[in-house]
Amino acid sequence: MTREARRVWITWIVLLLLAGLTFALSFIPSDPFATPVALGIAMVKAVLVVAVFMEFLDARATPRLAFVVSLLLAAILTTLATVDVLTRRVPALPPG
Amino acid sequence: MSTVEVVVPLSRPAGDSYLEVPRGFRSWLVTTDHKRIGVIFLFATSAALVLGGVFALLLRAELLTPGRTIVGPLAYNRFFTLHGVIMVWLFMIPSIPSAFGNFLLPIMLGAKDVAFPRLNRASVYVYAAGAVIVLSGLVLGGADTGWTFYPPYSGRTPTSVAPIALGVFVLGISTIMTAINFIVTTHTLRAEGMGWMRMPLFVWTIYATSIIQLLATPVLGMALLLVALDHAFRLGVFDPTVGGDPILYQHLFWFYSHPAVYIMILPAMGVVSEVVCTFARKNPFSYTAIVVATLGIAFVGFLTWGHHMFVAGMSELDVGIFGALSMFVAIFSAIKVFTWVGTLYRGSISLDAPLLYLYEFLFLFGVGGMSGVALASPSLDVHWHDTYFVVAHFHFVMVGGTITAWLAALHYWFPKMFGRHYPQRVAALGTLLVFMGFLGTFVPQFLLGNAGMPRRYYDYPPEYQALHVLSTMGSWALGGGLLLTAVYLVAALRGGRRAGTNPWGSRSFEWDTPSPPPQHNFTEQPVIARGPYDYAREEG
Amino acid sequence: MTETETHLQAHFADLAKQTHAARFGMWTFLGSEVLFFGSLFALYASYRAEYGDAFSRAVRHTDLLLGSANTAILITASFLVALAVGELRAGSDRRAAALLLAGAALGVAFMALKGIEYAHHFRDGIYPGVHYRYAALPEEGAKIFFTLYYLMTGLHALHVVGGIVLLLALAWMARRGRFTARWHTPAELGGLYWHLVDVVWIFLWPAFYLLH
Amino acid sequence: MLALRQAPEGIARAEAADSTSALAGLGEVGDALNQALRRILFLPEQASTFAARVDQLHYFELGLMSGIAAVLGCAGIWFAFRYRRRAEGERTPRVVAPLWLELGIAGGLLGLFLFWWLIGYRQYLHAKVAPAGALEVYVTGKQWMWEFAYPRGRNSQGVLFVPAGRPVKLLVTSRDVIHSFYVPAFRIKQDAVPGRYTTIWFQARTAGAYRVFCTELCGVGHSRMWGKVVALAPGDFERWLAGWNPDAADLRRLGIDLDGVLPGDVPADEEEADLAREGQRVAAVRGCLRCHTVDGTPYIGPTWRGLYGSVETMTTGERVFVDEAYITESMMDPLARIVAGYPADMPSYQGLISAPETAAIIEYMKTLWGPVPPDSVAPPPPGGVPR
Repeated sequence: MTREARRVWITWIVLLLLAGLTFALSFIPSDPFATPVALGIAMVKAVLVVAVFMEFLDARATPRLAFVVSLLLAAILTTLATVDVLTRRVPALPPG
Repeated sequence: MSTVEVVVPLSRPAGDSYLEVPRGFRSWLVTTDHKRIGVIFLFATSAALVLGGVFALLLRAELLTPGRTIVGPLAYNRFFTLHGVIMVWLFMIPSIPSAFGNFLLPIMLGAKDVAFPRLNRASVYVYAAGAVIVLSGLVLGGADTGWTFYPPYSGRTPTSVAPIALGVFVLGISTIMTAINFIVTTHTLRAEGMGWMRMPLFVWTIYATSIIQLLATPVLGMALLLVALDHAFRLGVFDPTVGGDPILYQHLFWFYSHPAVYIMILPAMGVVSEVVCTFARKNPFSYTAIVVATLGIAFVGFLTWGHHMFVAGMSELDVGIFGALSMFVAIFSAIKVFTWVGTLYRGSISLDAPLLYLYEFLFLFGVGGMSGVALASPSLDVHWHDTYFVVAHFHFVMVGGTITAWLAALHYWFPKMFGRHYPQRVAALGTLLVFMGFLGTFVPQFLLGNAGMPRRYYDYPPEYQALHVLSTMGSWALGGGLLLTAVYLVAALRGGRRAGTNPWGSRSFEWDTPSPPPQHNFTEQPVIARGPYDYAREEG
Repeated sequence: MTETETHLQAHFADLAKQTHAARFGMWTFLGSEVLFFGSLFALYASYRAEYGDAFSRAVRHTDLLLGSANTAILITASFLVALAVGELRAGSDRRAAALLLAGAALGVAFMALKGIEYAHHFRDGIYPGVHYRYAALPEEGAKIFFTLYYLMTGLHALHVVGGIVLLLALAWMARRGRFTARWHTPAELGGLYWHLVDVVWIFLWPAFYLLH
Repeated sequence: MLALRQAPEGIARAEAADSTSALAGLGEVGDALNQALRRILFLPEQASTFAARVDQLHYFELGLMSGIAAVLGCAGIWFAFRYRRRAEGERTPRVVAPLWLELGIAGGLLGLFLFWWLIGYRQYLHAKVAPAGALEVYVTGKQWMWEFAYPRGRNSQGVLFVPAGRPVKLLVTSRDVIHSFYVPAFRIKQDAVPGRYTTIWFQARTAGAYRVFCTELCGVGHSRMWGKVVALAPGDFERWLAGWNPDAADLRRLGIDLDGVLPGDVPADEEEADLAREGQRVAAVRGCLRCHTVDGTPYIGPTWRGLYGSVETMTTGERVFVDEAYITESMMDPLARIVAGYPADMPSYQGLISAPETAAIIEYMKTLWGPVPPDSVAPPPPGGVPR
């Protein structure tokens, strides 16, 4: 069992635990923090897969830059489209 | 006009250039040589330009008189849709990157070929497949939704929207392949001694264009896939009867389409940088300014798509954000124009055809860019949006900018690609005809836009007719100019004077190999010891 | 011929540069995939902002058990492929081939569960777009939710099918001994693609099964 | 999010005070200059309070940019002459731009552009946020015509009657695809998005008639989807609201030239007009009009008004363009494709109608263009007004 293999095994177990945690948390009724928590855990799992399974950390700088820039642009598209939907002024309701 | 004729004996018999070795038509079909792929793309995109131009002339002919002139409203809507689709995706996007980028990038970098030659060959096949699908849509009658495919109309019209949308999706795949190839080539295959700040400016612009192509095209692919699904199976994500919001489609479409206009103009800027340095025999006024502006356009270009939607019903806050961001991206183009004019200062200028096209580019792209800044101020856009002012703006930037630079590139690298010279005098006449034709066609459209003539109108009130007639006559002159250019260039392919290794006396690296270059670009592996633009006197 | 000559392409100086170029090309391709799915996530976020409560009601009508099982399956499949690449580096081709096959098998399991889930939805009358016939959730927010559900999970499923084919090909190449300790780039790139498919599902799972 | 939603109102309200335009400040000279520039640039008349202000920004940007372009152009041409190549292989000095020059140009231009954005954005907010107490009118775009609905139940087609000198707020929506309500003389435009209300307001300065265009591609009839805005003196407008239906003569007495604004119906030239009349006669003789009405009211068969060029959904769900081919096929083999919702009992006219008569009928159907009388006042968009 080399050092890399051990790292992969540990990551696998952590990922399954996190999935179980999210699964359990989803049963709390009407929890205001449900969305940020679930997304936070999903983010952690994604970072784990990218960092360990995809060996993102020891890849060279330029491939990492390309991937991060694409994530950034996807975030910009999502944010500005959602801001547009949220800040549309609702016109006054028709009189009578 | 003095013609530059550096008498250089032919460095080697013309027998073993990439055009002759390996022989046979079949070798062209399966070639992975980046130079041949560049030439294939050059002829394919030129054919697309001719086809798109035919539709343009039909449109202008129809608008000679209000009401019906040659075709009915449905056919007219189909003509401008096909004119848009063919020109944008079959010509403008691939023209300079895939044709000249493929040919010159490895040579300028001192590499034998691009990073993934087989992927490069695949991009030719995928481009051909996409073109066939789009043309099958043409044969089935073509769509009548405009090249923007706005739902819900694109979902409701029975015209063949799905084939054209899928065809463009496949063309997008070909663009992503080329983009990946060029990015990796620029990073990993630079010759020994070529740091990032010693690369020719054309390589910088192709690199920046590839970044935009890589990151913007997928979003277009998704938008058109949704349009095709909506049209074929009524699977409406943007269909208001199902609760969808058509404005979200516009967000996806313009998230691609604004960076797409920078895909079209950045390579043209690269060509202009090369041409101005060679024909003024001078180092660029500021190499770093052009590089910073190129990367600035590539990244800030992704933030400004909302200025296409000021009146579409977007929230006022977003209009403010996008308006301000659009102003940032404008200064990068302005800096470049100033730097090019600065490069001419204290140069040694020889007015050959490429430089004439360059002057045209500076004037037309200048006016186009400035009308763009005016369009980006929100209150003026409320009046101008979707009128002929916008049509004139983007034709000034696309035709006046990219096609003029494409013609300059064609003339500048013609000796290197085909080993022949084009006729100087006829070329100068060609530039004049193209310039006059262009102004005659599109200046009246600025005025039509001010007068409130909406875009994509088959029929119009009689007061606008005078300007339309002027514009149509201008389009004939522009068509004539391009035809003349095509004729003498094709003739020069065989009949032109043989060109030496460096007919323009340029210091850029692609002029160190014989023309046309051998199959593996260089007789011996080049080591870069100087910058690409050092024309300076020893004492500086 | 030594190890490198067989795999070194003419225009690269050495194998290290060629491998770096291949990985760099793959990561840029993954960047374009991120934006391809990203545009759909942008649509999901915008529609969730517009039809907040309709979406949260609709999430209760998706099959949480099948979704969660699929999450575990894909995480494990991703883990197996990561192990396989490790094995190739250690030089044991046979074990790597077995792991790749196991990964592909889990992919098939994922598709099976996905098929069952779709069948349940079709039985209830949940179809995408205008064909939506689900009496329990008549409002438009639900129509958009399920249209996005089919689009996003469908596109992801297509990518899983592609991944299965890729893993089978890599397993076959590993079994035939085509890979060595120094040169196994195709397996690495296949692994990167497969892990990205897993990452996309990691975000699809909460979006369609948990966030109510 | 509420704060973000109300922010535009705040900005617009504070800014509405100084609505006097800069040029007007110069009095006579300013006005003459304004009219001269407007005529040179082919701009339509400035019929709304908003128009004059937008044009000023237009002249300001145009003037400054032409100045910069002229300087650059002359420099370029002067360099071409002054530094023309005198000898072959001539070497040139290495000149590199000082950093302060590059940053100066960039900073200066950025400041100028952002200044224009500031003016432009404030004017945009001014146009989007209606002052309180504005008259609200519902504008509904429908494939190839405009309908207007007023608060006290009055509605009208194709012509928007408004009081001059009072702010009018438009709530714009669409019943099918995206249209765009554009009045060049008022310099305002607003897309009509199906399923939503979007708003814009204007204030006509004087009584008059102004043209309305649709500026978002909406199908075959997009280039004929015209309308008119008639601004009446407040007194006349009240009379109109009470039910007065002025015809062109009445309006001309009020100094409003209704017909001069836009050309009449499809300018069919002489030869096509005869063919249409012949088509009408053949349709009557052959008994087509027994099942198909021409005024838009549904009957046994689909009505012919507005049918040509529209998209119909067949019983099989297939969508078809009603063009020459479909009409001919429906005459010769009517049972091939039936419009959804209609009985399949049309007799075939194969052999009974000659080709010229078929062409005449089609020509007649083409003239049945234009507004379909509404079955009701402009209903709120599908799905009701969003929350």
